[in-house]
Amino acid sequence: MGNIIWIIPAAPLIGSILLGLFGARWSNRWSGFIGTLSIVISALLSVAIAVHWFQDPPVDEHMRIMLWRWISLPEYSSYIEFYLDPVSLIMMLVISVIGLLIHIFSTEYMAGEAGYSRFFAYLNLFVASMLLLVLANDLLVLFVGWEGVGVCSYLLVGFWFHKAANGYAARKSFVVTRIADVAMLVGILLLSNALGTVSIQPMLAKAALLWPHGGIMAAAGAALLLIGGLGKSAQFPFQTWLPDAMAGPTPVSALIHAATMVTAGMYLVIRLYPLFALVPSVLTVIAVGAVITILTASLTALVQRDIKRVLAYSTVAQIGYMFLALGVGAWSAAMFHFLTHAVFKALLFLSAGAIAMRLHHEQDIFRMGGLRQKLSVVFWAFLIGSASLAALPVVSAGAFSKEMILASLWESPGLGKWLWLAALFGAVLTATYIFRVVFLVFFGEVKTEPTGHYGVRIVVPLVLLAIAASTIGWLEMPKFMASSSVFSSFLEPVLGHPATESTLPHWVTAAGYIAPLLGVVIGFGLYRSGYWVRTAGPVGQGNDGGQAERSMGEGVRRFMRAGFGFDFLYDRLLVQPFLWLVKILRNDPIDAIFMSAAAAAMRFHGALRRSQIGQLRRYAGMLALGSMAVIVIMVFA
Amino acid sequence: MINLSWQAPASLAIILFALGLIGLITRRNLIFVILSIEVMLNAVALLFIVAGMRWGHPDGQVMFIFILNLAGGELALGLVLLLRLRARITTLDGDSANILRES
Amino acid sequence: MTYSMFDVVFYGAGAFSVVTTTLAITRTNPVYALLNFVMSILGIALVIFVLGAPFAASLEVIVYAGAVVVLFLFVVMMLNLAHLKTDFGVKRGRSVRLAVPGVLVISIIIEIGIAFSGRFGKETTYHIIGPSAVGRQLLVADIIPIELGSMLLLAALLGAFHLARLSPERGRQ
Amino acid sequence: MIGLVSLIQPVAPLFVMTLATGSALAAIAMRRSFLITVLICLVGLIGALLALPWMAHSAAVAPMFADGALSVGFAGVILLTSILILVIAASYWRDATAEPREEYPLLLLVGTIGAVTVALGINFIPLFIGLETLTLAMIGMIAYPRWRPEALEAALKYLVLSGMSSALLLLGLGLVDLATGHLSLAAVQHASGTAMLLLPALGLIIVGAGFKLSVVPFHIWVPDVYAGAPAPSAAFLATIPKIAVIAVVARLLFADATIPPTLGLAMTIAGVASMLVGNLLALLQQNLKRILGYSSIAQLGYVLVALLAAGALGRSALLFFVAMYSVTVIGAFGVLSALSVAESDRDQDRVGDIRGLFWRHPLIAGILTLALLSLAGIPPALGFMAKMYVMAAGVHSHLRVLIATMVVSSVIGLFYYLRVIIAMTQAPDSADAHAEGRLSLPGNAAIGLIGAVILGFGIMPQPLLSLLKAVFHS
Repeated sequence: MGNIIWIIPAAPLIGSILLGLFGARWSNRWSGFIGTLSIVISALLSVAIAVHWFQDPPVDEHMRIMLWRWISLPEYSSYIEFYLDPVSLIMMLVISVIGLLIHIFSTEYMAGEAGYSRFFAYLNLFVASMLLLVLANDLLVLFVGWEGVGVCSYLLVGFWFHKAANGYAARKSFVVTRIADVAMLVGILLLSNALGTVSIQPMLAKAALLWPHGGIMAAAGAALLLIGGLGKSAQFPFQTWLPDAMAGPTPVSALIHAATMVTAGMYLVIRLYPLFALVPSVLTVIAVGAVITILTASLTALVQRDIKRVLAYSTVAQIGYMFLALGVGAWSAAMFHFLTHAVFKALLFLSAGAIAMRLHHEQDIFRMGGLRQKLSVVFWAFLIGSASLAALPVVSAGAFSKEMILASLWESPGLGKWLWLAALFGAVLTATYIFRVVFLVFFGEVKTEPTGHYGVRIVVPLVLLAIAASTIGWLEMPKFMASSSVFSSFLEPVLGHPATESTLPHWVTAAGYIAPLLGVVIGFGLYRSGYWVRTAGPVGQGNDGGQAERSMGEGVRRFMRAGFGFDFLYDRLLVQPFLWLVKILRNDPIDAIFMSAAAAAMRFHGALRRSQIGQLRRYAGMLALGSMAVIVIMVFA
Repeated sequence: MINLSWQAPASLAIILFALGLIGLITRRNLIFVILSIEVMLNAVALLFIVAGMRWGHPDGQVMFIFILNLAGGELALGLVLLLRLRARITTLDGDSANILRES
Repeated sequence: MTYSMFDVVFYGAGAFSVVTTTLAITRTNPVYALLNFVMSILGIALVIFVLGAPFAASLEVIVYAGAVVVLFLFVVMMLNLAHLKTDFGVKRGRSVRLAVPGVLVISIIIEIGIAFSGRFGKETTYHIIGPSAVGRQLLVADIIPIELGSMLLLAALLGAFHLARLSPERGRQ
Repeated sequence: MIGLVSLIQPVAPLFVMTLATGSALAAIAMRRSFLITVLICLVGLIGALLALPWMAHSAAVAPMFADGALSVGFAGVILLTSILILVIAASYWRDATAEPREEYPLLLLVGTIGAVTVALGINFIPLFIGLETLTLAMIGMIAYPRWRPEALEAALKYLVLSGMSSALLLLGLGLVDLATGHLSLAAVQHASGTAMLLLPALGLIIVGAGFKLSVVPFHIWVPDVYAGAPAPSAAFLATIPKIAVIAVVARLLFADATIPPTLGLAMTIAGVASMLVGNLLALLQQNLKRILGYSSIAQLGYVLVALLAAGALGRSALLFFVAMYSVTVIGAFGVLSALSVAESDRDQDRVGDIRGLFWRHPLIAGILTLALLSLAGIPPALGFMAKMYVMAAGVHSHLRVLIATMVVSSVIGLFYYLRVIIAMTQAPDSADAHAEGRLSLPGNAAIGLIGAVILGFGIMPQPLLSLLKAVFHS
């Protein structure tokens, strides 16, 4: 079974090449067909391999499929080789199956767009690169895929290139991740230099053997790779690119910026977890960074006008949860949250795209409303997705994965309780901001009248994803419910036994379930009191909410009227500090660092350019000066 | 008795070379630029003669002949380029031949 | 220290060629410059002769003074350049720029002068290498480079030939 | 007869090419035919390539020529590169029927003779003659479209500046001769440090080599000359003289285990400056030939890293990088010449000209993309592999400053390579309609082959490595 695995990334690659070469001459129908067919092949093969895996797991729970030798240096060699174990199997399944659904969705969503075949060429190329990334057995091959997805992301974010802003967003996402990638490349070189191999499994074995616990080399390698991962996954301090990347078409946001590419950072850490386990300090950094990410991103999501930006910030925050889990060594919890998140976030993005399709590409939630009856399919899809994102108990998949993370946070020593508290608070916020969107978009009076209708290629992916988003959580349930641990026991050969022994106090579990409900209630309360609308902020200002300055008296009045005390509390506790935060973040201090590096390069460019004046005499003079310099070095140095 | 050492003629060659270099860097007129290159090559040729004198080997003169070879070829190409460029560079001002530059 | 006839000729001819070369590169009129250049070449030829290389000296006269300068003069005549007086191109008051190459060249001379004065004593080895020695070297030991030298000339010839030809259809350019 | 063979065999490739030159001249004298001239030149180049192994097994040794595997290998790379350029050039000039174009392949052939001479020579006499033959032939090639003022200006600039650099180089050689009484490379190698005169002499030789390699601070002519030259000539200019000079430098440096510290210092400074300056200058450039020119400055900086990284690793890194560089650069210029019309006033070398190329000629655009990715060192392309090797060699030799610069400059470089790639995917400027060349079959085949090499060996480099090893370590 394993020896056909190369077809899985190769099929989309071939699809992409065909589309690139002949797409311009093909009809849209044919382009869409080829583009989707290639993913169908990958998805079917992935499922077949997975089924086969369950029936007859390979020896040692992994497969290595070597294709050919890629690099051979005296010190080390690198092979083009695929490595399949439960972790990469799950990643592969998610990428190909969700990728397929999004491709199907796109064939209808992108109809009528210029560059239809180009879109599918890029999207296929992306899937191929992503599959290469997860299947790679070797850090260098992984890096190839890593760069490949980066380039595809760049191309797809800038897909509508005639708008200057899109080009800017594409460039920004590329520059920011690229800076992180350089750190990662340095890390890979460091590891290869120190350990003599970049093949992941031997490398990890060697690292565990040679390096002491908490050693400086391990810390440096892990930290450098982590920077690469943080960049790709849009975690603090690299989070700035993801919201801007929403300039791309919505299916792209669903596939790349929600389900797959942005989780590559998490995958990297999981793949290399024995290395990270060597250095608890790096793990602590991950956890603290994740908390910062979760809280800032969730707060920001709370005041966005643009539905896609809300989802983008929520993606940042949810990946923050995955990193938080990684930070306390709860590898399988992170994986599980990745799985559920991929499903429900793809669902949410596709729903948002479906809404926009019918509302003349309107993305402002304050210009929507009352869509519950008009777009009932999308309403249910979005609601299920939101429930899952908010982690509403029992009915949603997200609840199980988030609960798993919370439990492992509580049980982890040291900072664990504090992390748990922060994560719990984040859960409240999550529910609040997503249900803010739900209420504003689907309830109330109709503000923009929908037009058109949905075809089957829109509805089927939504329905399938919605079913998955509410049921996939049953793979892993807490002991007191059903004692189902299919997921973690599947991953056990790789990641070891999960730390969650059911010794949790009941109130901790209960808190985890109540927090989202509380969030929904807050969201509803503030919706009813009209708080959201009043604090909507100026139109078109993406990350600029919370303009409302309220007097004490008014706050008290609204407290009485709405019957919820949270409004005032919320304003004082969250909005005011948040306004302060927004003021800082508006100027994007982290962004400024990246941009100043670019500006410095430009400065040098300008200065050097002036030397190319075009005059022969001047050139001769410069040549003479250069010769002088060399002679001086030779004679006097 | 001849007591000429090699330092004096070698210095002469270096001085001539330097003069050529000065001409090359300072003159605008392309005729003079090419003339300066000839001066430099000529000076180097002299240096090889001096080397031949010092060591008593004919290699110096062989190199001299090759340098003449080069000087002739380069001169022919340079002058024919000047003829071609004449239409554009009316005063043969090297500074005005700057279509190719960073705009 | 007594100076021989050779020394006198060498220093005289050397000084003469330095002066005439300086004149050649500073004239504004190309014709005068070329005449000075011929003078300088004759001086250098004398120096080469004194240094014991009669063959090279005659080549210097024949090729440089005979061919190179004449070619120059042809072009100057064809371009009718004699009346064009292009100066150094340095505006008055900005002669600082002239100082740059001056400093540069002087420092090159100083550097090489330092190198010259290094560890060498005054040597008075003196060899006369006649035409037959040069000829043997050229045609026996250096036969391959000589053939390659013809390739060098061919390259120049091809280029010059192509560039100088009138364009058949585009007319004169 | 035996005498003749022993005379010819050590320089067999030169002999074959000279023979071809003579035949081509005779053919032109009888009847001007572009096709016949190209074919004769092609036969000459291929014959020379085939003659290389025969030469390598020669019992006799020509007095001023090397027979080491390194030189033979570099000569092979030069010949292969020349063959590719000849095919591309033939397709470029194919339609320029109003002008005599038979001299162009001849100039290319003569230039290659010069380059092979440089690669094989161990004495300053052939080195110098070869270098100057190459230079004069290149001046003819640059100015060949004499109806373009840019080409003439570029040729003039190159003539004057290379004349100056040759004079400086000759001064250095003269000083070596004066100091040691020998004109062989060995004189420099073994006498270094014994005579004061040799230090400035060595410096001047570095100037001469640096000019041909176009490393900072001798890079100043590169963009102007590349931009003015027709695309095939620019391809020649960017590869052949550089490979030839690298061959000489490599022979000098690899012969001894250690590099003299002053030389190392000069090369390190030049390398760091080249990488940074080349990449920074290209940032906002709108002319593709200038971009490639600046890029070549940076690439030569990487070559210096490989040259400085001593040992077997550095050696194979250098060979790999040079092979990658020449293939890639020819690919890029080949695409430009395929798109250009020789008789027009300029080549299709603006970024605006290739806007939307992906939708007009996807294959050509794909190859240009591959070439640019290769220059940028992005994975699927051969350039990534080559850069990897150079970096590994550098890390191995503890060239920290150079490696750090390499990393930083790679990031800067990415920006402009990607800018060009993006331009190819954008909608074309409709206002700027222009004549685009028709593509010829042999030209396309050559470019296609290059594309296949860049991608194929990028993914599966083992065969190329084995080939290089077989050639150079035999």
